[in-house]
Amino acid sequence: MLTKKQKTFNWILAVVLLLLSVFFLFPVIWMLANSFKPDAAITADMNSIAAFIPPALNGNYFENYITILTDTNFLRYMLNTLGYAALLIVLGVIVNGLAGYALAKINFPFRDQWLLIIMMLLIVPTETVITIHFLIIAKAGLLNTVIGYVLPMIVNPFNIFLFRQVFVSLPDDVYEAAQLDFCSPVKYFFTMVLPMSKTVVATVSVFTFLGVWNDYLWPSLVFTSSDLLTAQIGLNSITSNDNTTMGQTLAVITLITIPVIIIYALFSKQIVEGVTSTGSKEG
Amino acid sequence: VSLTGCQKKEVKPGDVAGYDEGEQYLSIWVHSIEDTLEGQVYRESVDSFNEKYNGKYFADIEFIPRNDSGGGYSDKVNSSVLSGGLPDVLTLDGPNVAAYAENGIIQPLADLTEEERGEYLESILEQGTYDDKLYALGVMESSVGLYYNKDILEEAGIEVPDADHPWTRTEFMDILAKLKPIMDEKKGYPIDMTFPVGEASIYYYAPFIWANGGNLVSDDGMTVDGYFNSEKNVEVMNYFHQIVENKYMSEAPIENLFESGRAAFKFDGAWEVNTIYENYPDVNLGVAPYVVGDDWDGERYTPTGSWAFAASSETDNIEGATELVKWMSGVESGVRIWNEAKSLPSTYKAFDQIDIFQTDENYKALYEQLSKYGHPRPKTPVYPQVSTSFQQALESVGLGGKDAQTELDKSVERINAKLERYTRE
Amino acid sequence: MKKKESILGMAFFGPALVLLTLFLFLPMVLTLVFSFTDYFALNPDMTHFVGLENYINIFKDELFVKSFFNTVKFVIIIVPCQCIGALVLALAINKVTHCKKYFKVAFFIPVVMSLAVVSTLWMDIYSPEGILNTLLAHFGISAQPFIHSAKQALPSIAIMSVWQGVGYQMIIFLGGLQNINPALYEAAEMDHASGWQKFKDITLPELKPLCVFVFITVTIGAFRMLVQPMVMTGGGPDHSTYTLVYDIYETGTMNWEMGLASTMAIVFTIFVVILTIIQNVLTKGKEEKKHVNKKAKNI
Amino acid sequence: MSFIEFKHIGKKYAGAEHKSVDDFNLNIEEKEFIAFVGPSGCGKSTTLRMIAGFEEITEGDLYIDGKRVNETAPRDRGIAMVFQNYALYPHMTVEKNIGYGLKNMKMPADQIKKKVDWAIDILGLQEFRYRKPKNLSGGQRQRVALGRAIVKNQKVFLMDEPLSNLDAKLRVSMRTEISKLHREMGATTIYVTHDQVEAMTMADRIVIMKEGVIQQVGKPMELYDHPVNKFVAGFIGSPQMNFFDVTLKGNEVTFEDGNKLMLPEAILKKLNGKEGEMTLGIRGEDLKMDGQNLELYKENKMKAVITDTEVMGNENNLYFQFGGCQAVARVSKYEISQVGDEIEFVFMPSKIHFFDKETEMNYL
Amino acid sequence: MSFIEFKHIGKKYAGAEHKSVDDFNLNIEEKEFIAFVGPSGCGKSTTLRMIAGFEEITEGDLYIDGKRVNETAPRDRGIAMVFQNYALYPHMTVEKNIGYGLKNMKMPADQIKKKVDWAIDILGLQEFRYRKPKNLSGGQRQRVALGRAIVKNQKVFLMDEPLSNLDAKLRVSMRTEISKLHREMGATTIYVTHDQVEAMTMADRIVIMKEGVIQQVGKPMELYDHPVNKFVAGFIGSPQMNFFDVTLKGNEVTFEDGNKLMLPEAILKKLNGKEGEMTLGIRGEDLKMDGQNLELYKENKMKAVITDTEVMGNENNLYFQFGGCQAVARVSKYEISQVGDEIEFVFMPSKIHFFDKETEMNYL
Ligand SMILES: Nc1ncnc2c1ncn2[C@@H]1O[C@H](COP(=O)(O)OP(=O)(O)OP(=O)(O)O)[C@@H](O)[C@H]1O
Ligand SMILES: Nc1ncnc2c1ncn2[C@@H]1O[C@H](COP(=O)(O)OP(=O)(O)OP(=O)(O)O)[C@@H](O)[C@H]1O
Ligand SMILES: [Mg+2]
Ligand SMILES: [Mg+2]
Repeated sequence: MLTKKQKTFNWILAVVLLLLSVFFLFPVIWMLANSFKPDAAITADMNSIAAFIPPALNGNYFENYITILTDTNFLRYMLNTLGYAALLIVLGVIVNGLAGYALAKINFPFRDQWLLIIMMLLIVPTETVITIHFLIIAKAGLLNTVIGYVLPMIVNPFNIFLFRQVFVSLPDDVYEAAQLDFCSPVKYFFTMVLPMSKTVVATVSVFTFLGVWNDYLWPSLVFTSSDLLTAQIGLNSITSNDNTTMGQTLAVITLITIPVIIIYALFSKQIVEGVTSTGSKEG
Repeated sequence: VSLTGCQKKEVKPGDVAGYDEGEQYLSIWVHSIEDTLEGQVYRESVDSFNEKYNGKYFADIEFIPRNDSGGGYSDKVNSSVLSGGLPDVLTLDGPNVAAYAENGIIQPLADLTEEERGEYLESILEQGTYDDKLYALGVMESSVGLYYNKDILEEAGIEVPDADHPWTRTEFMDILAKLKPIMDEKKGYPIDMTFPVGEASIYYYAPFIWANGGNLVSDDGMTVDGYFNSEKNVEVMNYFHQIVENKYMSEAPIENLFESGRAAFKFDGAWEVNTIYENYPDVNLGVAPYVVGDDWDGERYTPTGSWAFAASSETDNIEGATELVKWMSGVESGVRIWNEAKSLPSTYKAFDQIDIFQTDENYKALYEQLSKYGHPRPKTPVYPQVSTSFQQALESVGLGGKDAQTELDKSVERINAKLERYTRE
Repeated sequence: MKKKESILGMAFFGPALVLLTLFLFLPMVLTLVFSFTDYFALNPDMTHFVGLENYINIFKDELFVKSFFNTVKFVIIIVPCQCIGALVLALAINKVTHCKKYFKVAFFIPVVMSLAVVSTLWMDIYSPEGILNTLLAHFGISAQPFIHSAKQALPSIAIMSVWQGVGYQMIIFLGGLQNINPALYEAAEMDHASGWQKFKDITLPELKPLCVFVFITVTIGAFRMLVQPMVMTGGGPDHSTYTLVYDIYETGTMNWEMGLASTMAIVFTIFVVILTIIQNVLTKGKEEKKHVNKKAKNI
Repeated sequence: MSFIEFKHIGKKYAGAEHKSVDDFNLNIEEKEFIAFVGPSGCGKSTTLRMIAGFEEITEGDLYIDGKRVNETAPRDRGIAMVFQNYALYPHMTVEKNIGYGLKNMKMPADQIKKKVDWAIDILGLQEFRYRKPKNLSGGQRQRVALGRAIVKNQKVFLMDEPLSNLDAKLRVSMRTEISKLHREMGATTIYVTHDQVEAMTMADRIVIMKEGVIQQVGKPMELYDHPVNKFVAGFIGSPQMNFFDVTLKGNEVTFEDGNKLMLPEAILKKLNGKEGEMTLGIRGEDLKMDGQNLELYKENKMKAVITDTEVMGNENNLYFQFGGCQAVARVSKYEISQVGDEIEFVFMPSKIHFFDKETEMNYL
Repeated sequence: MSFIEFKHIGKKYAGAEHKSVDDFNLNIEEKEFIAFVGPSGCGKSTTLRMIAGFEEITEGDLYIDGKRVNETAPRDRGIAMVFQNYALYPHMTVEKNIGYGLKNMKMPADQIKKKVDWAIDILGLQEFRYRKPKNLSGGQRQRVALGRAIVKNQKVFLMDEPLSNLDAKLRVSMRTEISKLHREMGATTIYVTHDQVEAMTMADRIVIMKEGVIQQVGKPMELYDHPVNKFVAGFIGSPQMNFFDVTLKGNEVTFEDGNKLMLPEAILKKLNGKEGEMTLGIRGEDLKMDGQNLELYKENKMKAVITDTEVMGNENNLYFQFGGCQAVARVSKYEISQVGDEIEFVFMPSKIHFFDKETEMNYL
C-alpha cells in the first residue's frame, strides 16, 4: 500500500533515475544522432546540445549507412559474426552445460576438486593465453577455418560455473521420475535440464553473444580470408582507414551496437532471473 | 622447449584458383584486410604480378587484420615464428627490419641491379638495409610536414624559408613567442602538437635529435649509452619542455586546433594535406621545412618510414620472393597506392607519374623534403624499446618537467636490459 | 551402480575437460614453463633456461612495480564504486514504480558496448574542450586535463570503467532483490522497522551471498584492466595508467619478450589467486567463528 | 461500538476482473477469536492483509478501536501478525527474531530479554534459542513466528493459515497452544484457515466466505447445525453433508429412486407450505442405524447396500447408493458392517435440511 | 512366494551414524495395498526409494516378482511412482507429462493418445490438458502426478505422501479416487504417509515404523484394536490414546490419584498373573458417559470435571484431569457438556490395554 509520502518519493526517485539514465545513455544517443550527419555538421554541433539531436530528415539522412553498407563488406561481417555467435552458443551451451550438470548432479571422482579448479580458472586473463591458442590451432592446421576460430572459445569456466550453480538446485525427484519414464541421462539433459533452466541458458547465450560480438584479437589472428572476418575487425579496418569520415565511423559503431542492445532488451528478464539463481545459491 | 617445427602449408597446383602446374608458389601476407583501400591495392598488385609472371610464379595473398594498438598482425607473425608457417613474403613495419633480420625471421633479398636500386627513394633503401644487406622494400613512404596557416603567418608578418634553409630551433622559438599573443586572442596556441603515445612521438620528434647532430643508437644498433642520453639529446628534450612551459602548445590535446584556425603550426603526417583540402577548405595551408638544430649542416633528418615487404627466412625460393617484393614495391604499385589510398609512393618514377607532386606546392614540398632529407628511424633490434623510451622521456621531460638527463639515463638502462640478449655472447 | 555413475560423469564432463586441458591448462603450464626461460618470440630457437632470473628481474623493474601499484589503485577505486554503485542503482530501480523496464535497459547499455567503442567515446568526453569541461565551465570550474594528466588519468579511467560495468552488477543485484521474500518486509513493518533498519536487517543479509559473487567478479575484472588505458592513454601519461595486464601484453606482443611476459602473467595469477583465497577465508572464517560462538552459548 | 468494524469493505486488485472482496461488513468485539474460512481464493488472505495495511482498501471503511485506519501505516495500527509462511528473518537467531520488534520499539534491553524469555518458555523453544530459522523444523519455525507476534502485546492478532504446513499431530498440539494463548493474552484475534476443524475447535465465531462474499457468520455449532445455504452446509463437516434431489408434496418427500420419506409436523411447519423440487441435506452421522433409532423412526426405515467402507479407527464411514446418489453414513466403531451388507437406516428428522434448488438457501 | 519380499533389508547412509532402515522383513502379496506409516524421519521414504532403486540397498535382499533386484536399474524394475512433491516436468503440458513415459517406451502415437485420454478422463483433467504445471492448483498437480503413474500399467505402484500438500477437502476426495484406481488396476501398491487416517481408510495392511524398525504389521483395525506396544497404540488414533500410570494388584487397578478400577475376569486371565506398576491405555471413545453404559458398568463409575472442550461438529472432545494426567473423552454431538460440568464416565473394560513400563509391550 502506498501512502502519499511514498508516492511523492517514488516520483522523485523516478526523476533522479531518469536524469542518471541520461548520463548512461548519452554516448549512445550522441553516436546515434551523429551517425546521420555529415562530418562538417558533427564538428559544428560538437560542443552544443545539437550534438545529441539527429539532423532534420533530408535526402542524405542515411548516407553514412548507405556508404558503409554498399562500399564495404560490413554487412557480410555482421552476418558472419551472427553465425559464429549462434554456433558458439549452441556448442557452448552443450559443452559447458554438460560439464556444469556433471559437476552439479553426477557423482564422479574428484568432482569437488574439479569445481574448485574451474573457479580458479575464472581468473586467467585471455590475453595471456591467446598466443598459445594460436599455436595449437596453427599446429592443427585449422587457421582460417571456422572450426579453428570456434574451438578455443567453446569452453568457458565462467559459464560452467554458472550452469552448475543453477543445476544444483534442480529437483532430484524430477530426474527420478524421468528415470521411471524410461528416459536416458543424455536425453534427460536435453529434454529436461535445458528446458527447465531456460533462464540460465538465455543468460549464457547472451553473454556468449556479447563475447563473440565484441572480440577482436582472436578472430584477427585466426582469420585471413575476408569471407570469414567478423564485425569488430570490419569496424576496426573501417575506422582506421584515413578516408573514413567520423559520421561513417559512428554509423558502423551504431550498426555494431544496435543488435546487442536489442538482444539484451529482449532477454533482460531472463538474464535477471538467470543471474539470480546463480549468485544467490552461492553462499 | 621446442614447439618449433616446420608446418608450412603445402599447396598444390589447382588448390587455389590461378595456380597452375609448373608455376612456383609464393605466399604473401599483408597487414591489412582486403576491404580497406590499402588491401585492395595489394590485391590488385598481386593480380597484376600473377598476370605478368603467368607460368612462372603464382603469388597467393593473405590478408591479416591489424588493430590500432598493434595487435593482430604482429601477434600472428610472432606466433607463426614459433609454430612455423611463415609465408614467403611478408610485410613489416620499417623500424622492425633490424629486429626481424637480427633474429632471422627475414633474409636478405637476392641482389638487385644498380638500376633497380636506383628507382627507390634513398630513405626506402636505407630503411630496408641492415648490416649492409638489403632486406626490405616498401611500396609506401611517409613524411611529416610542419604545416602552417598562411593567413595567420601573414597576419604576424612571418616569412617562411625554403627547404634548404629551415628555421633553427632558436628562430622557431622566437616565432612561437611572436605568435603567442595573436593566438591567445584566437583562443588558441601557436602550435598544435602533442606527444602522443605509440609510434608517433619518435616519428615526429626524433628529427630534432638528428638535426642537432645527435643520435639515439649507435650505427650498429647495439649501443645506446652515450647516444640516447647524450648532451645534445638533453638539449632537445629541454627545448620541448620550454615549448610546453611557455604555453606555446596545449598541454592536453585539443581536437582540430589547427584545422579550426586556432593554431599557426601543426606537425602531422602527409595525409593531413588531403584532409585539409577535403574537409577544411577554409584553412590556407602551407608546408614549412622541418625545424633544425642551430648547428645543422645539411644532413638528412626528416621523418620517413612505413610498412615494407621482405622475404621470410622460411622461403626456399629467394629469387621468386625477391621478384615479388620488387613488384609489390615497384612503380606501378606505388602509383596505385597513391591513387587509391593516398599514401606516398616509394619510387622516384612513381612520384614523377603523379601530377600533384609537380603541381601542388604543398605536396611538392613534402616530396622534396622526403627525397632530399628523409632519415629512417633508428635501426636496432630493440627498436620497440627505443621508441617507447623516447616517447616516455619526451612525455616526462616535455610535459612533466622532469630532469632530462636523469630520464634519458633511465631509458638507457631499460634499453640496455633488452639489448643484453644480443650483446651476450 | 557407482561405477556407472562415474562413467556417466566423466562422459558429461569429458568434452569440457578436453577443451579445458587444451586451451587453459596447457597454456597455463606452458606459461609457467616459459616463465623460467628467456623465450623470445622472434627467435624461439635461442631459448635458454634462466631459472628465477625473470622473477628477480620483474621485481627490480620499476615499470612492473609501477604497473602493479597502478593496478592495485584501479582495484581500490573501482571495486567499492562499482559494487556500491550497482547496489544503489539496483535498489532504486527495484523501488521505482515508473519505467522500470526502461531503466533496466538504459543502465545496462554501456555494458553491451564494446570497450574499445566506449573508450573512444569517453576520450571525447574527457578532452580539454569536451562535454565534461564544457559542463564544468558552466559551474565556473576551470578546464581539467583528465586523462592527459598523470594525476587525473587513473581516476578518470577508473570512473569510466565503473560507468561501463556498473550495469552488469546492477542486474545481478536486481535479480537478488527480486528474490527476497516480500513478506520479510511486511514482517519488519509489523516489527516497527524503519527504512534504514529494513535495509540493514533484511536487504543486506539477504543479498550477502550475491555481494560476495559480485565482489569477486568486479575484483577480477578490475585486475584485468587493459583495453581502457590502451585506447585512451596508452598507459600514460608518465605510465600513470599502465596496468599489469597492459605490461604483460606489451612485453609479450610488442617487445616479443614472451619469457618475461609469462613470468608476469604467473605472478599476476598467483597474486589474484591469493587475494581470492584470503577473501574467501575472511568471509568463511567469520561464519565459522559465529558458529563456534553459537555452540559455546548452547552449552 | 465494536472493536474492529468493516463497513462495506471491497477490494479489487489492479488489473483483476472481479473484486476479490466484495461489500464485506462485520463487527468484531474486543477479545473475540474470529476464524475466516472458505475455499482457496475466496479472499481470506486479502481481507486479513487489508486489516494489516498491506493491501489498499479500494472501497469502504475500516475502523479499529473507533479510528478509521484506511490510510494508517501498518505499523501504526497496533497489530501483530503471524504470516502464512512464517516470514522469519533468516539470518537472525530465534531469540533475535522474537526480540526484533521490541528492539525497534526502543524497549530497554533488559525488558526485551524478559519478554523474549517468557515467549521462548511458553513456546518450548529453549533449546533452539540460538539457532537460525533454516536449522529448525517446520513446527519450531511456526512457534518462532508466533513468538514474534505475542511478545508485542498488540491489541489485534492476525494469523494467516498458521498451521497449514504442520503434520496432523503437531497441528493438534499447536491448536491447543494458540487457544490457550488467546485466553491468556486476550487479544482480538482473526484467524485465517482452510481447515474447518481448526475453525470449529478454536473460534468464537466463524466467517465463511466464498468468492469474496461473506456467506455466514456465527458460532461454530450454529454453522454446523444451521447452515444458511447449501454452500455452507457442504463446506462445513467431513465427510460432506449428503445432498439428495427430492420432490416434496404434502408431508411426503420423494427421492429420485422412488424412496419416500414422511416429514414430521415440526418440519412442515418450518417449511411454511413450500413444496415442489428441492434439495434435501443430511449429515452422515444423522443417518442412524442403531436399534434404538431404527425402532423410534421405523415408519421411515430405508434400505441400502454398502458399496464401500472407510474404517477410521474410532468410527467408520459407510458408502451406499441411495436416492439416486452416493450417500455416506458415519457410524461408531461399535457398529461393524462390510461391503455388500444390506443395511437399514433412518433419517434423524430434526437434522434434515431443505435447500432451494435455485438460490441454494436453507428453507429451515 | 510373495510378490515383493524384503529380506533383512538395511540402509545406512554414507556418513550417517545410525541405520535409517534396520533389518526390514516383509512380504507383500500381489495386488495388496500396503501403507507405511510412522513419525517423520522413521525411514518410510528411504524404504520406498530402495524399492524404486533410487537408494542403494546396503544390507539384505529385495525380490520383486521372484527376481532379486538389488542391482537392477530403476527403469527396469517395473515400477510406477507418485512423488511426494509431484516431480512434474515443469516445461511440459499436462498431456505431455502424462504421455512422456509412454513415448519413451516407443509406444505408437495413437495408442499413447488413447491412454492419455483415458487417464485425463479418469482424473477429471480435461480442461487443464494443455496447461503447464505452474498454472495448476495443488490438487490438479497431484492428479497429473497420478496420471503419469497410472498410464504405464506397471505392476508395482509406489506413492510417497501423495496427499500431504492438499487441503482437507481435496484430500478426502483424492483418497477415494486412489482407492478406486487401485481396485480397478490391481497394481501392488505401497503408500507412504504420516497421516494415519489415510492409512486406516485405504490400506489392506499397515506397516508401522519407528526409527527404521518395523513395529507392527497388520490390518488397520488390528492395529487400532490390538497395538503391540505403547508406540503403536499412541501413534494410531486421534486424539491420542489416554495413558495412565497405574498399579495393578489382584483385580484392582489403582490410579495415581487414588481412583480405583476393578478388572473383569476376562482381562485378568489374559494378563496371566502380571501385577505391579504398568501403563493403562484406553481410547477417548472408550470412555463412555451415556446412560446405558453408566448403568452397565456402574460399579466402576468415575467422576471428573471438564477443563476444556473441543467441538468438532459431529463429535466433541472433552478434556479433564484424571488419574494424575489430562485425559480426553470423545463423545457424540448428541452429548453436550460445558467446561466446568462434572461428568461421570466408565472405562469400556474390553477396550483397556496394559503396557509394560519398561519394554512398552502390550500385555494383552
Ligand atoms: N496481487 C493480486 N493481483 C490480482 N489478483 C489477486 C492478487 N492477489 C490475490 N488475487 C486474487 O484475489 C482472490 C483472493 O485471494 P486471496 O489470496 O485473498 O485468497 P485466499 O482466500 O487467501 O486463498 P488461499 O486459501 O488459497 O490462501 C483470488 O482470486 C486471487 O486470485
Ligand atoms: N541422504 C541422507 N543422508 C543421511 N541421512 C539421511 C539421508 N536421507 C535421509 N536420512 C536420514 O534417514 C532417516 C530416514 O529418513 P526418511 O526420509 O526415510 O524419513 P521418512 O520416514 O520418509 O520421514 P518423513 O515423514 O519426514 O518424510 C532420517 O533420520 C534421515 O535423517
Ligand atoms: Mg491465503
Ligand atoms: Mg519421507
